[in-house]
Amino acid sequence: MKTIILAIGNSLRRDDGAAHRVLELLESQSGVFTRSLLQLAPEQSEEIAPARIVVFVDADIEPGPPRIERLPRGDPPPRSPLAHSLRPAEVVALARSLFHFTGQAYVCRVPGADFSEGEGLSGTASRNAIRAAELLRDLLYTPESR
Amino acid sequence: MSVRTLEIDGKAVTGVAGQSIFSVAWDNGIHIPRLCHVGGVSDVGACRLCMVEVEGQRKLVAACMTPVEEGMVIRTNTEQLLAHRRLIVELLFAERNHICAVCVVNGACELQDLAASLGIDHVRLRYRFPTLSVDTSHERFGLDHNRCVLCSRCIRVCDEVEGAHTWDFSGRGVNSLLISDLGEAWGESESCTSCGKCVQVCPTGALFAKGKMVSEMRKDRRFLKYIVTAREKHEWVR
Amino acid sequence: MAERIIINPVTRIEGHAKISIYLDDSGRVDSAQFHVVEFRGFEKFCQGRPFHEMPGLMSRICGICPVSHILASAKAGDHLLGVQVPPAAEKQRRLVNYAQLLQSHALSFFHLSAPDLLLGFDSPVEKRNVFGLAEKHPETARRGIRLRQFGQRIVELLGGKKIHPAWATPGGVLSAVSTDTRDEILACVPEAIDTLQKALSTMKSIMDTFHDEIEHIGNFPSLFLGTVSREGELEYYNGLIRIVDGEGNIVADGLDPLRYHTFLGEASEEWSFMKFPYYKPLGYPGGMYRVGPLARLNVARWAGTSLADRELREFKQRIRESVCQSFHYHMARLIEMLHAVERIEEIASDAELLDTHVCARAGQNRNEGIGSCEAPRGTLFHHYTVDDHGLIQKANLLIATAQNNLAINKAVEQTARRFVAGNTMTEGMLNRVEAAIRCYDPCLSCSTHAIGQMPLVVELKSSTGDVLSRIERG
Amino acid sequence: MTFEDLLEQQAKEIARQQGLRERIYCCTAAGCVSSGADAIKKAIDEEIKARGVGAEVECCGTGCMGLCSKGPLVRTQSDGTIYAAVTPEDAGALVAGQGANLLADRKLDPQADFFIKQEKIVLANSGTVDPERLSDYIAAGGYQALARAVMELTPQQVIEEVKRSGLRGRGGAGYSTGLKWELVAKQPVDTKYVVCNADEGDPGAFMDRSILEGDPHRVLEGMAIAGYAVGAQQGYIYVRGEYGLAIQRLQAAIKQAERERLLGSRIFEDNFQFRIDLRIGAGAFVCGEETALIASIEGKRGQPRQRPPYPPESGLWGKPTLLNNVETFGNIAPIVAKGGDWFATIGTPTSKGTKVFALAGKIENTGLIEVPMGTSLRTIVFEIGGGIPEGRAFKAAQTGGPSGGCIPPQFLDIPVDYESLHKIGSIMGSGGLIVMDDTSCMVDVARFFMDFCMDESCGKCIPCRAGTVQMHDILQRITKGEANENDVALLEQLAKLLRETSLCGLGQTAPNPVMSTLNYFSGEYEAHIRDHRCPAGHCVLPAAASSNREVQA
Repeated sequence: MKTIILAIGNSLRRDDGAAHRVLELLESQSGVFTRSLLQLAPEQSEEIAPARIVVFVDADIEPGPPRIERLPRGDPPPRSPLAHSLRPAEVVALARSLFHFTGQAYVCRVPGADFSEGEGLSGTASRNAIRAAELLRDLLYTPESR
Repeated sequence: MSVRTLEIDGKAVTGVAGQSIFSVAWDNGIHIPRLCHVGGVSDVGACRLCMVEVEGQRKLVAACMTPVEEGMVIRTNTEQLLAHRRLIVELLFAERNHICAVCVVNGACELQDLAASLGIDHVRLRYRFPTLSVDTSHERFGLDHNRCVLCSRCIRVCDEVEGAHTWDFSGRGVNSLLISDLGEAWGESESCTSCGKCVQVCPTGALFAKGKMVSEMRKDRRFLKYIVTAREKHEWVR
Repeated sequence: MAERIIINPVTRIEGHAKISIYLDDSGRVDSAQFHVVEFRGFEKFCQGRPFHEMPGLMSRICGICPVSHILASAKAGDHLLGVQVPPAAEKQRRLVNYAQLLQSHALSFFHLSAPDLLLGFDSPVEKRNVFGLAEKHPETARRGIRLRQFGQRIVELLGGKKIHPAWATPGGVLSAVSTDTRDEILACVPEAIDTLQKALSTMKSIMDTFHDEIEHIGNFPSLFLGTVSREGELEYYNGLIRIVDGEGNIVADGLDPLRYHTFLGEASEEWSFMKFPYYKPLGYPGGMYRVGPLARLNVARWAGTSLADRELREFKQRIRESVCQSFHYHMARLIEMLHAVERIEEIASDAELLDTHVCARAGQNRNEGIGSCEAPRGTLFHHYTVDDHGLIQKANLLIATAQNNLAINKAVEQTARRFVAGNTMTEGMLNRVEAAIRCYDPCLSCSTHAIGQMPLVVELKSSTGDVLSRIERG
Repeated sequence: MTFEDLLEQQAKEIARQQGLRERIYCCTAAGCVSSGADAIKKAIDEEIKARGVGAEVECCGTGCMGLCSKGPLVRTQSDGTIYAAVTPEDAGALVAGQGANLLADRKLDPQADFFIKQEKIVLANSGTVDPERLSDYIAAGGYQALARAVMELTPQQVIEEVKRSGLRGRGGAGYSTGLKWELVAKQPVDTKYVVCNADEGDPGAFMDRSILEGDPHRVLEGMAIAGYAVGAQQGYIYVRGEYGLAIQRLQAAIKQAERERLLGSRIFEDNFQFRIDLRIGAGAFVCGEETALIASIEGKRGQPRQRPPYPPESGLWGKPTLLNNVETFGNIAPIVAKGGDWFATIGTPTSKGTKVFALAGKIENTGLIEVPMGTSLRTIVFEIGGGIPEGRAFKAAQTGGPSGGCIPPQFLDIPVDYESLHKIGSIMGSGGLIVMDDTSCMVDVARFFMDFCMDESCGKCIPCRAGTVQMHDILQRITKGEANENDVALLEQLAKLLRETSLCGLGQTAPNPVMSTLNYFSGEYEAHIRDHRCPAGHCVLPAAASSNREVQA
């Protein structure tokens, strides 16, 4: 019965690394495993397979409040044919069909404002990371009721 | 040696006359943040990170420069002090081009540690992106002005311990720049003995051993104590 | 009235590119362009930095093949120092380079291309992807993932971090390999070989069904450039450049990669920020050449390992008269992976790998350093000019995807000619255009250093710029 | 020289001057020199020569007469009239004693507020003695205070006198001068120093310069008395290199005083000895800070150091050092001569004596004035200063330079003293007083002073070095209409940081102009930020609408 949180993004692209900040803000808790990644690859489908809950935390270029969405079941929509990284829905779909993943999958979006080269988050991303961490606490550290 | 009894963060502690608040706190496991202080050379009180509150005193005092007094009541980590420290570190990050991800001391940098321990997740100030050079003219060492925080540790260790006084500052204010001799390239310096002490005491990756890559360099923080102890007590112990 | 189709793919950290297909007045394809529309920033970023930092910096260029950039960069550093790296260091570098090849090719083959190949180009788009593959061929999909993991694991074991291994440095590498690491690597070899042999046999069994695609997707004469050993074997780390023509004849041989600028030119086009490298003696654009898996198999006489040699012989017989077909990049990747696993086993079994002398010591002895190696997508060159104190004055990176740039353009154009008709776009047509590009598995992150998440946009435009139809994908 | 010699010289010089038909004082301070005073002095001298009246008419250059905006100024001794805007062509009339008739239109009314509302102690000799002649100073009673101190008083008595006077440091901080002297005197160390801070650096301030140029011996005498009182034998004057004339006159004055044994060894035949040397500053504002100034005299980089220890305990070369500014030393001789009690009758209960101000900005009578402490700002600006030109409205008065604040109209009636100014967010400072009218943008004023502090920060401590840069950046963006409310919040946080954590006074007080304008003129900040409008019409801002740029995806 475990929870896996995967943070995705490149911290050399400022707010693209917002997800990593969210992980730092979360207290470690037994049964919750976290991992920071530059991008998602097929092998993550095997990693998440044993989890009951998996959350993908990622920066979002769309403005707005941070939010957590449940990933719908079913096949993910078609995608760019040249990409080398996978999207959360694709990792989950692979995990379901190849590695018997039966848990719940969520995406936590952390909107950013500045994706230029460099380090450090913008104020927007930083605030959103704090809020996102709170949302994740509500989701993960209270009994599943939603 | 007369003893002074005082209170730091609610803890009763003792120090000897002449000892700094910083040092007494450190002896008692209270680690006040600092950047310009390094044990073994004189203090200058330049970074202002170790500012603490002393009850009954109107102004904050720099712990490294203030001797303990009998009955002092000191607080080292109030909200206000933490806010000040955070802003000071933010000022440093915005002042020059610190990109940890490509820095030789990434993971072993005092500035980075400070940011982490103070919970700095972003810089509210505008980055200045100054155009600064790297001096790799020295055979063994390099100086990257982009990462220099102007703490003057190198200047002091070179002057006081090695006795060469190769380093100093030129310019003033935000245009201050660490220079060797009279502004010659480090490799051309006649006074530099290539002892490397400056490199070891540098809190960031500004002074580095050449040939190191990202995250590869680790600085020897204990050598200075070794030298000073050897000098003062004639004991050669690590 | 001429029309234009634009394909606009951007993903997480990979570059931003679009494809324009110009239609003439009669609605037939006139020409095609593969644009890269982001500005290069990385070469500028390096200026003024000490060259010792370059491998670390370069590993940040690309999340896909950081190892290749680290190696080329470290080798350019070796050159600046004027040293030979210790044997153990060279073995480590080779080992990781093979591992990198393995993980990159595994992703390309099993996750990007296999759905087309195993499910068919005309199967419904919502099923013709890695999930459809997982549904229909779960064992293949699982094995593909495990194969990739094997490569990643080696990079992680030696490089420390999966994403940005900064273990190689001018003069060698940072640390020695332990016996535990070696044993772990060796234990994974049999399954990897089995996976690859199964995939090869499947691939061979279905090859004939792609007659149309083989014939019309990127099938045109061009030069092929790759690195070979002195004996003419497949070589990825340290060899000489050989160039063959579309019929397999050697055009140039024994070229020193350190002198790449004497035989390779770099043209530019205003519609793309990506360079257009060409073989100088034949001029631009006549000197178009291809690099990567197919090019390497075309220039090499032997693989140099037993299982791969058997496959290579069979492959060469099969493609005897069709060396130019881009479609065979897929098969070439499988053969290269098999070869890589054999080499990994070979190196890991060599006691010298464990030697603890892993870095040569020297000061800077030159002002210009060039490093090259074979990256998964083709030959990679790093060329640094430094001042007397080792600070980078100029960095020139010649990247595989850029070297295939002309060929990708050509392939897109040719594919479009065959499959595009009328001024609306069909799925099948779009699939083939994409497939033409996918043969080269282009990775734009190091070509362009851009970021963003933009949908794949396909636009059909008239000569006056009117958009006739538009398709967007994720 | 003995005391008797001194009195004899005084009598002789007074008699000589009284024997003249006319003594023409030509202001040769920097302000009048810049409007052509040198040519006038030369024309008068030539006129005297041409008419052959050298025995009965004398012309001498003097220090500042105060009303710089009306210069060049010339005063005739015979009737005490001051003439404004004098030209070389007027030389004939002046030498002939026809000034009252021929230059009647340029005669300044001696009953004007500018003159009668002032009270001159420090500037008493300025404009009435020739600063290049020791005998002029002696004729005015010079060096008699030193003689009294050395011959009649013990050092402790001198200190008591100074303490009783209630004199406070005129450099800006207002620390009790007597207590400071006592602190130095108490140190059980043989070698001590007296240092005069003449590194006047505030923009628009020229009080110290005028004193040094107009009455250099006054400063030397004050320092010598201090040396006697605290037990020092060596003094230094740290004067900024830009003050060429002051340096020249000080050098001449030191030489004259040494020749007459008023400085050097065995002063007034006593065992007291005291030397004074000049040290020329290289133009760093921070060297006005005492520890930086000391470092600079020692030949080091002019950077402040942590206090304590304060200079009275450990100053120059680690020795007890008395450091006062020019105007403070300028008050000493009168105090010792007339007694501390006399001095204490002038001014307010907590701020005794007078204060010299340099009036500048949008004010009719720009120039140098000296008023009793406690004079209201209104009196200074509207009576002595003659009000705002062109009938414009008074908007603010800036005191204390880059360390001070802007005082809005509602405080025009407060008495100008240390406590009152501090209470309303400004400081006395060294005496710069810049008046602003309704065309001055207060945000831009704050930006101007922050620009100054940023340039002058020494760079040693982070809050000042990097903080001034960031504060300046925010202020600049406000004036350009590129800032938002968050920036103002950040500005306030930075101000607090600098005030509470900077190493020296430069950084600690650098936020003052910002804070006082934010306090009293917050509407101007809001107008810039919210409406992209500069109420004073000074800043050029883009229209509010154009800032809503489309963000490209």
